[in-house]
Amino acid sequence: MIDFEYAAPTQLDEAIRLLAAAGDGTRILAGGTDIIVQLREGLRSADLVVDIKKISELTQLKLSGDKGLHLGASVSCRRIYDDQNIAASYPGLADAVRIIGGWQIQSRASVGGNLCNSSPAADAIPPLIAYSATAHIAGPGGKRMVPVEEFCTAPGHNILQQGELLVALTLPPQPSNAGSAYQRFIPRNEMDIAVAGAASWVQLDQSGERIEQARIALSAVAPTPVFAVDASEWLKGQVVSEEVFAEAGELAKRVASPIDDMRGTAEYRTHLVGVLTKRTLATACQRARK
Amino acid sequence: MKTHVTTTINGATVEFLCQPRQSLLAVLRDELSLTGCKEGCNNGNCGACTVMLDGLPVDSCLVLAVEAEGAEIETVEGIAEQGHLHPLQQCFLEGAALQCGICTPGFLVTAKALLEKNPQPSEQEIRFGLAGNLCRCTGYDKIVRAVQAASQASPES
Amino acid sequence: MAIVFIPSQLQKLTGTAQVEVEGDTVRAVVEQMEKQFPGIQQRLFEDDQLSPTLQLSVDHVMTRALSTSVTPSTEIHFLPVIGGG
Amino acid sequence: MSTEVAPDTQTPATYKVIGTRPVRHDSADKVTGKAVYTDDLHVPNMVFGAFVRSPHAHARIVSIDTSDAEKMPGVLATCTSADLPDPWDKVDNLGEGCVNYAHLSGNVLARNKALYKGHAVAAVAATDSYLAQEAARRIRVEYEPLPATMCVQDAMRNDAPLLHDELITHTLDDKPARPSNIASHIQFEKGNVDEGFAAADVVIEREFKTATVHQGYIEPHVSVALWNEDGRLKIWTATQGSFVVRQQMAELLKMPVSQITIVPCEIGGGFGGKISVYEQPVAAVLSRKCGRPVKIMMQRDEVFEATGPTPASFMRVKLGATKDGKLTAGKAWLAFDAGAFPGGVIGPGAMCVFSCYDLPHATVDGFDVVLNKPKTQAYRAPGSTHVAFATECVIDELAERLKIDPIEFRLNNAAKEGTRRVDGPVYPRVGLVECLQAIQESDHWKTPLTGPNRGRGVACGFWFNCGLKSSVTANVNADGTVTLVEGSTDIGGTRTSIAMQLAETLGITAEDVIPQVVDTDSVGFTDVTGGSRTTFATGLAAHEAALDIQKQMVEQAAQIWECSPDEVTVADGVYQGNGKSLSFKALAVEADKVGIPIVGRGVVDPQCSTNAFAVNLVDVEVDPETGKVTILRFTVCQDAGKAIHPSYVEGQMQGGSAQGIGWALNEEYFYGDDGHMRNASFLDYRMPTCYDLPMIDTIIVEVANPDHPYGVRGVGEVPIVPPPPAIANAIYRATGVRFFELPMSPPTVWNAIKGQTTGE
Repeated sequence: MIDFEYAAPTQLDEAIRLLAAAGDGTRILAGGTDIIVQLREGLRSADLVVDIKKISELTQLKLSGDKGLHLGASVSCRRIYDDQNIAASYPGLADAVRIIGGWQIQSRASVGGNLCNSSPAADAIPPLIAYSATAHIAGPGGKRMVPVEEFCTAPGHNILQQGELLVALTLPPQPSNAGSAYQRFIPRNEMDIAVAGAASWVQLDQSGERIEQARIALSAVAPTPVFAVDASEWLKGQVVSEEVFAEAGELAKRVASPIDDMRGTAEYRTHLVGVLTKRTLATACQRARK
Repeated sequence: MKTHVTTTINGATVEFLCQPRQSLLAVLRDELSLTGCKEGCNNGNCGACTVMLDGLPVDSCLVLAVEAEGAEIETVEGIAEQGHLHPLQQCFLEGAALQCGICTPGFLVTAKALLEKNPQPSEQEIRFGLAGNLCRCTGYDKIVRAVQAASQASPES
Repeated sequence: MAIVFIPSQLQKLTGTAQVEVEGDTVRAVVEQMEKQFPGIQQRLFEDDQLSPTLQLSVDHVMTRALSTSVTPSTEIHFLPVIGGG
Repeated sequence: MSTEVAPDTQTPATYKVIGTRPVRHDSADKVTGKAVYTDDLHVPNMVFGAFVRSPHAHARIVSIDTSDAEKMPGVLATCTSADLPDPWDKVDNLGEGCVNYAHLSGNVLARNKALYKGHAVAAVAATDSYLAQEAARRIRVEYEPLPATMCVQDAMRNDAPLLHDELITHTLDDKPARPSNIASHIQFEKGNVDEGFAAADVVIEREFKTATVHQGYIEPHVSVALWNEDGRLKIWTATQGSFVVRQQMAELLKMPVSQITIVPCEIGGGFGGKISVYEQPVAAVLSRKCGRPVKIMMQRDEVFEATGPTPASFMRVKLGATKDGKLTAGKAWLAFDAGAFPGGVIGPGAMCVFSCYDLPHATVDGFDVVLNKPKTQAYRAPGSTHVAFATECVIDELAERLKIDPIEFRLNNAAKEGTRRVDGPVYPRVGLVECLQAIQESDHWKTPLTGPNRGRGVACGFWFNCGLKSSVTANVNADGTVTLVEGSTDIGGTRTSIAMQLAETLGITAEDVIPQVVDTDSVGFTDVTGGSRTTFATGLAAHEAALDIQKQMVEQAAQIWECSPDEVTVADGVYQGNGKSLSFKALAVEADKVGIPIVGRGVVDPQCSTNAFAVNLVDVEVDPETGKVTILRFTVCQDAGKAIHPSYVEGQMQGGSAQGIGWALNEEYFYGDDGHMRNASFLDYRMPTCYDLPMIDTIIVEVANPDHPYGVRGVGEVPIVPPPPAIANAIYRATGVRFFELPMSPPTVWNAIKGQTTGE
């Protein structure tokens, strides 16, 4: 590993200045659980590493009834699920951050980092998409907001331009009759990369028997995490039942275009999309009724 | 070019110079002679290098040493106090919860953090909490039992 | 004298699976076998010693020592060497 | 309670130390981070080495240009195979299997051809490890890629690319005329197999495949070498056997053993994988060339790609039985992958395939096959896990077909004292029957398993265990304690289990023994910590040393008490004579004042297998939608002969079981079409975590080994053997599908379940 320079700005402006001034050898360090491995293994290189954990805007974690969840880009997984109100309000997100690596990884890894690393198999991205989360980006040209489902563009690539930085993610406030869940399939029970993952978010009607809104997102089955739009649309107005969940799973499979690799065959991954969609819908509906 | 870092390790202020590319693990072991944390995989998958960083267990191979500026670090060397083993250490000994011993420091650091957060964990909570630490010798049975024994021995219970 | 269990791959030399052979030690037994079944010794030995890929089972003892003494009831087997983890 | 000692087999409780559970002597070091492992060493003026490794699975090495690297400031030396003496084509016995030094040298640094991805081609030493890695990248190697062969069946074909142009199959039969990738063919025959199958009412034949797996020790291979100006070489290293490292170094570097000292540091796991040398000779040569101590530590991907995993295999096993449940005949055809050089573990595999059963008629053919993967090595009961998977699955199917309870069927046919093995020898007293009976008596067996998608499986396993050479000396101290000096690397607490045998014999406590593992200059020759031999053989040496001490103590007592040694008696550590009586400790204090120092000596070379059997009972649940298998309950029963320190015996049983479970369910080398391992990390080579396993219940059976004063058998290896077939048999009962391939990973299980429901 070639040595690099290290900077830990405390102001957002300063960080943007640093990022904009440097060349494409600049890497952002949040939890470091991906970037340090990538630098060590020569998958990426760096002249300058900018540590963003000392910028206060990026470490904010705030839950409010009217604004929803504000999640600073460098907030660790651990802080999210340790906050019982947040974990209760956004259980689908809590499901994901509890299983990203072991405890040691969760102490450092951030949801923002998980998004910016833009792995197709990222665990935190499907729940963000399911929750209709927004990415808040700052750069030399000012700030912009992008829906999370439009953030990733290819494995390891995203819409961030030179000098831009993810500042925060916001998740809309959750009505009481909404529920969500994330599940991934891995051969072990921990410490693994998803073979396939699915997040489901639903909002039920007053009776709790009918689905008013639904959003399903998938990981590890396409070049980026994907929003299963047809399955999500179809669920609107459906009565909660195992058959409906299974049918939604079948529809979700249509957006899967996985590859064969050491983690699973395309056929197996596509099949898992159906299973995980069905299972996460069931959990999401159950949670929505509580 | 080396960076000057001031940090607290096991309660004492420590200063060191490091290259930005050096991991906290490398500095603890190579510069500060705190060789209790071990390198098993150097990419965050085995937990042998676990230390406490600002109150949370981390894989020190996935922390840059420069990030330790102003931080509080605890290592396995800091678990026993004034010549007395911590109850967890004692339970590891009495319960034969180690064989080759290379993973033991990492397990102790994580287990101590677990018991401080959750003094009476269930077996599944222990297993989930320790899933980031690999052991190849014991099959984990005696490690889990040692943590259970320590949780029963702790004053909180 | 000893009872030698002939490895199956050498039985075309001996025609049988077991032979009783004169000799007080394993070496003497093998040398005697060679007289009866010419060519057998070179399959078992290398540089006048037991082939390094082989070991002996002499009754219950696993050994490579050709000096091991034998009695008329002794069984000699030629086996591959084994390692352990 | 996780542990029971099966009551019928318990030896009378006449021991004071043996069978107790003292805290191990090195434990305070190991729970405080003070224990010194090799990578913890910082030898003054030390520099760092790094390897250049082949990016190709098979390639001719056209040229190696080290000049750019050598020009870098801070780079001190480079090394290629040209720096190693010309190897001799000499096959040597390392106590634990044999090695051909030409092959070993060629594995340490490739000569002419790189034979697998990751094969070391060159190395460099520099003042820091980052610089060494950068310099390694600047060493330019020109390769001419060659077609690679990656699986046993392909490598055995006549038209397969040859790894070694002159490799002629080693066999006792007529040698073939042409070279091939088949390094050896061994064969056993017992009775008349055709007659045996003719007498059977049911015959089942199945084909099995298992994947390459790694021992997975957490500590990477690491060594520090110091080649001094006086020509002496000192190596600190993580090894299972310091004397065997010395022997390999002497042969590879063509220097006398007396010029080499090996210092065994604490070792972070081995399981058979830390016996062969890898980085040690390279660190030595680099040290010679730069005049400074050189440390080389492998990265985890190097450990996976370039050390010695255990073979993949292809096996066919056929068994026949009569209606009343008696096995009549067995036939096995086994091909194991040796990796890039001959000398895999086919020998013991072939010897173990039917070792649990009394088979009147059988043939076994075993093939050692070279291909473009790293040279395989032992892994805990090497070869036996593979073949047990095959045999125990067929046994289970036979029992089912015959409608006989799987344990009863095994009991009907179990090997016992007097059973002639298929490879020839007859078993002495062994404990398989007792293990099966103990499982039948267990709470686990008596508790029915209920619920959908669940199944229970059983399987047996065997491993020889070996004796081999061990030396100890024991010095009686002025305070009546004893310092025990030994050469056996302690991986799982053997310092203590050996010290306990010395203590028992002398009538002192385990705490009064101070065991020390020392370097090769400080103790007599001792074979590796492997083959489940250490507690047995080095324990035997400690027993001998204790008897030697006792004899000298008697003489000193006689001197002190002014009587003849014949008048001194010893019982329970109390010496009596001439009306006087002193404990061992008190007598040692007195003897120190008047007599010559008391030093005991124990040297042994027991030449016997201690014959270990284990039986597993396992309950699983299979998720029919994903194929994922959860282990619900796991019991391992094993004949320990005598459990010196029961906690350590349980620890071996539990650790071996966990490795067997990993092998069964998820562990495998996943190769791409280019011959590259795709999962060379602990993330993707999926060893079980804490969260993947249940408690592992143990039942220790004690059928005393007649060849040891305390009845010890080895315990370390056999527990890895039965888990794969036990789990396969359990999955069958949960799903109705038989599995013939390891690992039984979720996609494989799902595919099979799907195939069953769709009739594929």
